[in-house]
Amino acid sequence: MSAELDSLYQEIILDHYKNPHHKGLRGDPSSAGVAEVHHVNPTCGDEVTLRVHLTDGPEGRIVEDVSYDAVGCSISQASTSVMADLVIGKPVDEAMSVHQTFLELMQGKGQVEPDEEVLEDGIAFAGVAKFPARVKCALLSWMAWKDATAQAQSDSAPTGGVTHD
Amino acid sequence: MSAELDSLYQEIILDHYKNPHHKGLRGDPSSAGVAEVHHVNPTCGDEVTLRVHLTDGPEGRIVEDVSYDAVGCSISQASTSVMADLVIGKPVDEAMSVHQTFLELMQGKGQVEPDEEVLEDGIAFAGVAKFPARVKCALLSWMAWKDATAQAQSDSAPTGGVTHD
Amino acid sequence: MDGLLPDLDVIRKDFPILERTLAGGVPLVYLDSANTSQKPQVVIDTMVDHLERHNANIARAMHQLGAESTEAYEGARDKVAAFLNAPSRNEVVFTKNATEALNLLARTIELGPGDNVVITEMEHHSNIVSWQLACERSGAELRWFGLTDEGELDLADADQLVDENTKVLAFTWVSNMLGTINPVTDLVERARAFGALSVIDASQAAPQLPIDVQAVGCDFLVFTGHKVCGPTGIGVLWGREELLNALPPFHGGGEMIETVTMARSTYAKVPHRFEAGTPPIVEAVGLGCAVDYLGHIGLQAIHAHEQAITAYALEGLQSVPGLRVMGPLDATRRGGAISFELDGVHPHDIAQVLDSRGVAVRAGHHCARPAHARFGVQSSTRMSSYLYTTPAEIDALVEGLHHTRSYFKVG
Amino acid sequence: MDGLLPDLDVIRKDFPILERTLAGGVPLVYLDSANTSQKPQVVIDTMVDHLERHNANIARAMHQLGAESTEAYEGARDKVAAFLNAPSRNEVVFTKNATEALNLLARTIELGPGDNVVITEMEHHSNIVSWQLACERSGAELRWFGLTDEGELDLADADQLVDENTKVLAFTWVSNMLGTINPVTDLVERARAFGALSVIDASQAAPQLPIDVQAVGCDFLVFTGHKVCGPTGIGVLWGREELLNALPPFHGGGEMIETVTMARSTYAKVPHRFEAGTPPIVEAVGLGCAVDYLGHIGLQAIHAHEQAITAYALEGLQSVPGLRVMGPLDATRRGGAISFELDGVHPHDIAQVLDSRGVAVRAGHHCARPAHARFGVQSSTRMSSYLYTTPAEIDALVEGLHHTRSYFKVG
Ligand SMILES: Cc1ncc(COP(=O)(O)O)c(C=O)c1O
Ligand SMILES: Cc1ncc(COP(=O)(O)O)c(C=O)c1O
Repeated sequence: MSAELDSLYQEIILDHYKNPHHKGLRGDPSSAGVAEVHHVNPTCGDEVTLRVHLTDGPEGRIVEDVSYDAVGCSISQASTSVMADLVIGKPVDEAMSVHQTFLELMQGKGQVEPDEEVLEDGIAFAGVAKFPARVKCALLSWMAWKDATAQAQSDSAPTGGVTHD
Repeated sequence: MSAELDSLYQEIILDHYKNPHHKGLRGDPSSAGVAEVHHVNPTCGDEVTLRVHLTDGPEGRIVEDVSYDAVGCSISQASTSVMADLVIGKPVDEAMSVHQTFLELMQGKGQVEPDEEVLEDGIAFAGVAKFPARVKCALLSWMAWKDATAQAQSDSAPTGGVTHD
Repeated sequence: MDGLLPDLDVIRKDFPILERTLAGGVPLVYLDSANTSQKPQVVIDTMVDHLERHNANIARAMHQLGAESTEAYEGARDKVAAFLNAPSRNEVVFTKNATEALNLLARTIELGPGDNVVITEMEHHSNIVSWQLACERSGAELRWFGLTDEGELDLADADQLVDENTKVLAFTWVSNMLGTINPVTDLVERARAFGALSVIDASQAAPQLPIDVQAVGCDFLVFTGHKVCGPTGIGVLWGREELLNALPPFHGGGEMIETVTMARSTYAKVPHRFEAGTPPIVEAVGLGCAVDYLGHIGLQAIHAHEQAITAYALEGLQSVPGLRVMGPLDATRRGGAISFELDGVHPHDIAQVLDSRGVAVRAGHHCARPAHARFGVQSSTRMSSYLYTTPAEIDALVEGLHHTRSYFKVG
Repeated sequence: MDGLLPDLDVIRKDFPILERTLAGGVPLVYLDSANTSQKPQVVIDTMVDHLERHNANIARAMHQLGAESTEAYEGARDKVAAFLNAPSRNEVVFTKNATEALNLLARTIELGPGDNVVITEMEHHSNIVSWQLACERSGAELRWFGLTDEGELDLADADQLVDENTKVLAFTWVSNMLGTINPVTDLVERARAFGALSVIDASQAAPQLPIDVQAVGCDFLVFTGHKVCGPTGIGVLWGREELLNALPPFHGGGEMIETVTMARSTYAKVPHRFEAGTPPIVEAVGLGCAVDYLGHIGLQAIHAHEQAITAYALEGLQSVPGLRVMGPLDATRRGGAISFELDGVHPHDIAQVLDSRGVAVRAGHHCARPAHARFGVQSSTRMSSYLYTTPAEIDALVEGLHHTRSYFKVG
């Protein structure tokens, strides 16, 4: 039984839980390229308020910053921290593809081999995929990020600029 | 199996079914002491329109006449015919007590011994009490009669006269 | 006989109740499947296994039993989605029965004065009264297609009935009284042409026809668990995801919410939006197993079986003097429910005599009073077959009807 | 330990699931009964017998199976009426669950602008959102009793809350989060004094307290089958007969009608008035058996057992450092659901560690978000016992909590 549990609560997860990265809302939510969303897990009440700041880079939109306030379990808190680490500084397209990779890992029922190149600390969540009730915890902030990013994109799309969908 | 069936479909019942007594609405529904009701069996759609005419006798109200139009199965048709035979000409109180006796027979699940003195041809329905689905058929017009009689009583109650309840 | 299910004997063994004998030792001849179907052992066993080994509340529970129960419940949703060929599992909402599914729509689709709702004269009461109530509440007008003497929809005045103010066109796929199979795709297209929502009552179709909501193109479709070899207490509302998510909430309670404060709440998306409270969990699990069972035998094969039995029954019934079948006389154009009248004997009395011989049929208006009124009758006798029905059972019915005539000394 | 059920071992044998082992071979310690109760063998067997031998639709069917099925279904109504000490069996309406029963009332009790509905801050979402929606539809005002720090109703401003414009006072008998047992007769009297209808949510009371609707004097009371050892898919609405008959219809469909024409319909009296469509037949039969089972053991004895276990659990839980129980700390004033916080570990994580040891508890807001908000928390961990719970299971929980603290290196 302990082995199962340890596969869920990897050291990396507990570390991020104790010391979450990028926690605490930053920046001005009303400035251009910034969007803020509030997501909840209806089953357990876990919540995240997440702010995304996009800027225009030479080759498209870039995730300038992600910050958040969140209450939730170790899995959801650690996942938020890891997510922020992974997407900040990446072009939106690339960040979306990391999102997709993480999603596939979570929905793989423990059958998907995690790609450390792409997911870095995120590979620690491979064990979560075997606990269907916890998958939602791990995905809460990733879904919030996707939503906020979509809003920031439509919001800040410079007229005549490139739009992504 | 045939014995069971024969206990339901007594000769008397089939006779009344083929040749119902007092069938066909009579009298003026708007005159004093007359009430008409329409009852249906929601399950099967059987219907009866029943008219009761009460008059004042020396010792209280009397069931002067009962007439009806009805569609339904042999049990409901025969029961209506027998009911009319039984109540016409009786004081309302006495008719109500016949009604009560018939009701008890029907709700007795086949355990109640029918009283021929009171129920006359009505004793033929003793077998019906063993068929729960058919009890409603046998009671349809009796319930209609009770309802109509109650209406005719309140309707025609001579001011200051005796009221029954 | 052509078309019968090849392993009919084996299939019958799946249904424990078919072994029953009734009063007087007569064997059961169950010809009331349009009322409710019998349950195969595998459905019963699956429910028992769930109750004995995996019972827990769903979604809310994080423990192993909760995970198992949730997986079983949500697995049933997948099976039903596959059964209907639904594009998304989210479109499958579990209700209590078909009636609740229809009332859910009638309560949540917005209607107002000037709007109209079109139904048909052959609907089950659940698809009539629900809309009557909706029209009373909203001031919308209720209209309906009449029936031809053959028991088909009278489409002659369709152009007057369905118009640009029509908000809903709701109709049964297969009539539970007349057996008529309606031209569903035509009706759906007519609704779409006027921007109306199409609602199909597939309660009688789901047991016996392959259903493909994408091919039919309807907006909503409902059916009920207990007629497809599943348990009572479970029904299905299918609808296009974006339409369902645009409807206001129906019942308020657990699981349908996103967040709740004392003053106000926000709501989840479908399917949870419409599954307030603890859902019929073991019932959904049973239904999932039932549609799998039907799928395994094959809906095409079941349909062929029903048509063969129906043709045989139509022939047998018409050999009884004074018997009049209501609805189409061509087995290929109808489902397996056959309602009839017999001169001189009331349906109750027919059913009673048949019952004394073990033959179970339904007598009454079958919750389709307007369709009975259309044919000038108060009630009728209805036999209805299913995948376990044999030609010998039809013979027993026909013999029983001859006996009924002699018992009541008619003819 | 005083108060425990004398034959606890024998009772446990009635529940097949209690023999289960979970991942890693650990035995099940089921402490999630306030979420859903486990089912005794006799309930399962009764349902199986019904499905295998007596299955048929009710009321409408005149054949022997129909009569047997109807008798079983209506017999269940008698049993539930006796369970509640209802003056008439007609007052027992079968619904899908407690949530549907509450929504039925919220949809059919007439409300308008100027009226108000009073609930409490400790309600389950089903008794909050249903009335929020009713108030939104009607323009009535929603008010609520707050809670004291001890988790009891704050009756200080009761005189301002309930007034002559109050149409409904709806409250839970026992809180599913705090365990609090509310002063139901006082509340009922307060409602009556102002001519308001009283609605009691007995979902958590029915499993563990003797209920006598005549003694309580309420107007309506609801509970749900799956928490009283019955199956899912069935709930009960009890109401005074004349009040129920005065409510307009809820769902339209089969069985709730008196007569139907295309243009309009008339409706049956209760209970059928509110049982549109094929009801949860086998579920009612299972529920009837379940309340008989509870009655046989005795609700007083079950209540005493729950109180003994609860007292023992409160003691054990408070031995865990950093653990805070929400709700009354006196076992005699509460039901058997105990929600708590543990410093430094989130409820999900607690539940997960406990689950790895076979201990099943619930983590989340238990469909009582406002009550959690009142105590400044998002979620909590809840253990809930029932008549099969042993002191040793409480020990396993407490040990598991100590282990949880060390696993997460707190303290
Ligand atoms: C107090 C209370 N009310 C209502 C409910 C709702 O019951 P159901 O989900 O069975 O409708 C519950 C249980 O979930 C409850 O604990
Ligand atoms: C055509 C049709 N629609 C609706 C229903 C209602 O189904 P349920 O009673 O299960 O809600 C039935 C069966 O009774 C039916 O035959």
